[in-house]
Amino acid sequence: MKFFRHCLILASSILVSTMSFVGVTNADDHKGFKIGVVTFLSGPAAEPFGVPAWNGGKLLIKLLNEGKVPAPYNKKGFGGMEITAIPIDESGGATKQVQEFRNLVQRDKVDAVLGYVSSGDCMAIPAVADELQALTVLYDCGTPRVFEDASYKYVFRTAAHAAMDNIAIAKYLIEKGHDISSIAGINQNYAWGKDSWKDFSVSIKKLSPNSEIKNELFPKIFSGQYGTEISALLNSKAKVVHSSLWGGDLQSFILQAKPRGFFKRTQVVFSAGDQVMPGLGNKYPEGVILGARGQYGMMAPDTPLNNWFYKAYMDEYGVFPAQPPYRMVQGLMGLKMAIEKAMDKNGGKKPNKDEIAEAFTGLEFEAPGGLVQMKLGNGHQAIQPHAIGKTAKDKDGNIIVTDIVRYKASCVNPPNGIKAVDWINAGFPGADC
Amino acid sequence: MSDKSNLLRAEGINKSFGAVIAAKDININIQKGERVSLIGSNGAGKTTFMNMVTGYLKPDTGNIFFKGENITPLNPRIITQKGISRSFQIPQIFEPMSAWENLLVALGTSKKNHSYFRNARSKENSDYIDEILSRFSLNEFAHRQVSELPGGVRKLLDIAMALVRKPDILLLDEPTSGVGAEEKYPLMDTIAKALSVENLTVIFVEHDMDIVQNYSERVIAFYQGEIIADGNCDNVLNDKNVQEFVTGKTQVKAK
Amino acid sequence: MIDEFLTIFLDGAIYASWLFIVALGLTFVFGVLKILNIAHGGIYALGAYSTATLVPIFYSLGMPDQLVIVTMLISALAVAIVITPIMERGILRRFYGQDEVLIVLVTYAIYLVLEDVQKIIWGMNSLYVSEPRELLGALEFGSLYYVGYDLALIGLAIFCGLFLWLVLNKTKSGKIVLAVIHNPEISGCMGVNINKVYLAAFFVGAFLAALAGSFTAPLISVQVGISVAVVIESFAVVIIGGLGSIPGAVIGALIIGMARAACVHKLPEAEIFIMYFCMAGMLIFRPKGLFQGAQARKI
Amino acid sequence: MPLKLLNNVFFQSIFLMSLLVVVGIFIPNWLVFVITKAIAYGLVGLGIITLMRGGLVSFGQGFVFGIGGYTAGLLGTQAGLTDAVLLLFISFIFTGFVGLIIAPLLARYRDIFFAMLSLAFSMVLYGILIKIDAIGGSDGFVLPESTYFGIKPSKEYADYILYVVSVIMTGIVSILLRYYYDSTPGLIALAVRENELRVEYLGSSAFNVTVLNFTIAAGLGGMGGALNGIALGHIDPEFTYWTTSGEFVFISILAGYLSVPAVFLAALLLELVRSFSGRYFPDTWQLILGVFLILSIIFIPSGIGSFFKQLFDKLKNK
Repeated sequence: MKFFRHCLILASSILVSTMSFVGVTNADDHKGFKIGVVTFLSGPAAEPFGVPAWNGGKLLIKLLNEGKVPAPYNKKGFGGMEITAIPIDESGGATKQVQEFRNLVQRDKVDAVLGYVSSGDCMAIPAVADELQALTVLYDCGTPRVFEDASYKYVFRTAAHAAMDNIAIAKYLIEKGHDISSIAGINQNYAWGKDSWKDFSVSIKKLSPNSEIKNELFPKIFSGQYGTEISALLNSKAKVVHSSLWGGDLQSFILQAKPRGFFKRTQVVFSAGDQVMPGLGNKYPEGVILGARGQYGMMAPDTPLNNWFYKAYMDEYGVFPAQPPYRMVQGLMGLKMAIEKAMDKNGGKKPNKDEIAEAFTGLEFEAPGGLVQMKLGNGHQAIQPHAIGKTAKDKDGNIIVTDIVRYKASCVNPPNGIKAVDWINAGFPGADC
Repeated sequence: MSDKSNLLRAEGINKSFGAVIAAKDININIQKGERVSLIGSNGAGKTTFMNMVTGYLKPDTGNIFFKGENITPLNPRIITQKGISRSFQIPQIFEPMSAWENLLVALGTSKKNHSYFRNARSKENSDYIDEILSRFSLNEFAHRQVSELPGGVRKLLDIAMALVRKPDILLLDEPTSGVGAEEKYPLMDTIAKALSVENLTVIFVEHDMDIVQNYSERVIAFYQGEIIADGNCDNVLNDKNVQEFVTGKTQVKAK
Repeated sequence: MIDEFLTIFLDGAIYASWLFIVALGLTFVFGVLKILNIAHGGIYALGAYSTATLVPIFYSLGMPDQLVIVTMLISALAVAIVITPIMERGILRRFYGQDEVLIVLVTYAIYLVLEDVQKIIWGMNSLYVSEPRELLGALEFGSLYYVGYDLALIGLAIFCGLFLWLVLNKTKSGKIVLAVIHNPEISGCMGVNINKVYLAAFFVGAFLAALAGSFTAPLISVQVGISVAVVIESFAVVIIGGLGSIPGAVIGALIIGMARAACVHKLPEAEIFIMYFCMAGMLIFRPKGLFQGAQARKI
Repeated sequence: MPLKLLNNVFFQSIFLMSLLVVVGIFIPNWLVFVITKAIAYGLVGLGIITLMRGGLVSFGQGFVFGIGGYTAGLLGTQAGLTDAVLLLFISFIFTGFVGLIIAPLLARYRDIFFAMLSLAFSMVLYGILIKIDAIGGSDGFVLPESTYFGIKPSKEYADYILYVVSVIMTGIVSILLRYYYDSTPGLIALAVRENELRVEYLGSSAFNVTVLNFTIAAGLGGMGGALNGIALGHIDPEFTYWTTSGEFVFISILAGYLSVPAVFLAALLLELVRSFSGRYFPDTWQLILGVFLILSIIFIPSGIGSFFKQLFDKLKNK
């Protein structure tokens, strides 16, 4: 009897779960365009990245659906189709994300997935995306390896990878005549931190072979306590300290380092230093060289599209947009352009994923941060122009970014077919500055 | 080592817990087939002696030999495997299981287990356990969960579990304690009957002098960790020291 | 050379002090209630949040600067007062006497709940209260600059440890607690109100967790997710020192703090690994930690 | 005779396996995948239950879960071995072997100490894994697509075939485990849970039984890890993190140690709760999961297995 009991339990539970969620799968009528948006909604990466990015995305989706975005994005929704978005939390590691991704594609039957801040997730998702033949737009993560180590049919990245950030900073330091006779770094102990440091230190060595590398610190991610690291960096007396810390780690590092005179004693460069500015406000140190992983926020170009977006975001949320909302908006705009290009070709029907993928490949579109060109990875990986600046106080005591130098996309990104690290090692052949 | 006729031999055992002396120069020889009872008031050292024989406690000095082999440094499991089993004053049985399963567990790694890595409920094992159960008149309780069983039955089961492996020596720690007066004799009769099948050496701790008289041939009396008398039943129970320190002043009639 | 040694020592001591305050509450609660409280990290975060909320209010009232320490103590106390009845009386009490591992799982569930409670109350934005850190000024050692507040943490840690130790060993109520630690059943029979002792002990543990969060708040950006690292680091401390032992927590925190500082200065590659390395070494050579005696077997 | 057949574990499992295989054809793809994942987690839970029978709970099964996952993953990427059945089997054996090596270190400890030491072991492994860049460090790596006896299934059927393989292999494992539970060491384990010293006084070794249980639990955990890695196509050090281990403990406590199928049901339940709370409450899914954990511990303290047992006993009495 025990046996039938177990059968019954198992069978009924499967039946119940199937039936109760069958509504989810059948409710899908395919009139509009449904996307899954994956970004950090909990954990330490939520406040600096996930939430502002999704704020930007939410705002743009709302305005797109209302048809209130300036040209060339003035068509309602995606080519007239209303956009619905399902937000998913990115925290919990790559393995959990693969599962969430499958749920989005197989259960919610989304038309495309837009997401991923973490490099680990960006490395894990594309393989599954191609396996499930699901259109996927990576909007933020930094690792260059996604399209350097493999190629995918349905996966696109609408933002430049991290090599650009560090190459540009190295160039900036030299152009501005900073003393780079010795450098040190503090970067998180995972792919992002390690790649960033490697790109930066090798670029410096290429541009100024005599500079000496002092400390190379790799604290673990989300450790939050940097007293010891700060002592070690101060002890080393390096002229330039490089860091790709972000979010809470970067905020904590700044808060702990500032009272110890760290920013006065050494030239600090933050490769992704802007996204904590809205939070820290005037607690942000002066004289720091920083990048925003693109021409974003305080370093955004003076174009009508950017001015419109900057104001719309400011009006909605009361703070200025830093890189995360720019990047998600960039992803959404790229997707919109690809869909509408595909619709022009197929006569205005809702395009299928193959048509969108074809239209996306090699696409060029104008985003608030400048012209985005899907040039690398055989048309799947974007390059974009970059800007580096330095913080200062204005006459009211507010922190601003000055001394901005803008770099062409082709000046700080490798050409198609060359791995970023090889390009740096070779001394930037074919850079068009 | 030496004399093989001594099944169990304790030599110069001393043991103290802080200021309390639990064993003081204990020397005991026990022959095969003897029925020995240990008497003494609470704290006299009977249970300590039992715990040392079974390896739970280690003597401070002195050695214990079993079949000529020094077993002092061994742990309870090895000593049990060598052939010394024990029961407990408070029955140590596995509450959520049935009496039958308790005995199956007791079979454990012994040579009596016919199917170690196969289903333990094999025919051979079942037959053997049924036999043990009937020997202790426990058949009617076989498949009841032991936590529901009455005290006397639990006592019997505890002893049966110790017997399953067919040990050479069985140590019974107060087999009749916690059992009503009218049940004591039937219980002891059952135990005696069950044990009589094997040619077992039995050592038991007991407070009831009538039972000591009726069921043992040899008595060892403990007082404050020392042996104050050792010999045949009548002699020991009539010993003046024993009467003063152990049994109280009352004269015990000879059998 | 001397400079570097001094730096390592100071950095290690500061980090160890922080670790110790967190681990002290954890180990004390385990000692008395036999609960390894994973939600300890969540209480730590609540302490940090409550300080980040109350201290700006304190400044807006225009109170004298030195009193900010009192505000920080009050905010830690407030967290302990709110959380203790909910956690100990409301949830954990149902599980006393049950399997210890089951209770660990319950505290894990509470930890998950607390993570989102922080989000619901304070939202996603980070909070900053760096002002108290400027209170004690800065000190210069050779070429190095230390903030007085950081060094004062060492004093706070010593005070907490010593205070708890003295209360336990020199006062009547402390001795009652020790009796309960030793044997709850017998203490209960002798008229000790076990439930009261448990409540008090949990309160002390929660207060210490909140206090650690409270005094860490000026150092960090207070935001969602600060608790997860705390759980595992304080866990490592009590594993090394031995569960339930106060001297063990001291040694455990010092070992990890110093080893970590030495690594950052001399062997940065090993830093991420050193905590686990200490833990593994301790497990292999002394699996119950430095200060854990043998467990008596039951019969 | 037919009744006797119905009570035969072997027959029961065959029936249950075929039922699941058939059901798998009719349910949507995502549910097939969720069940496969639940089976992976259930296997680890089964290992913990084996330990629980002996009175121990491991809070560090992420250790063996990770070893199993990385074994399958590394064999796939480094040695080009992609046969799912073989990978599951090798992971089972290899992780069991690792378990056998560390079991003597752990088997001396009980209760919370055992739980915490096993947790510490898993954290040490976590520390090592995030450090080794050659195998992806903290990012982990992607596994090659699986084959089955030399055949690579087409993409539409890959999920279902893995599901069938995992159902069958789990069925076999469950049958073997049932036999183990009914063997002498399996029974002694239950006795160890009650009264370890008495077991020693009966001449059996609680230590040996614990080592055996731990080894089996390790093998099962390794197989679960391998299945999880193969199903997801990706593994990372998160497999060994303490929060992952916490989920395994939860599954086994939710299931109770009385019934094997209850473990898989509990795993499925957890998967569904987690997945749907993540889907509909992306901001507060941890809160929902936490409350779900607390409530289920309060209301079904001895597990689903006992819960259903009571329910059916009541029905029978009516």
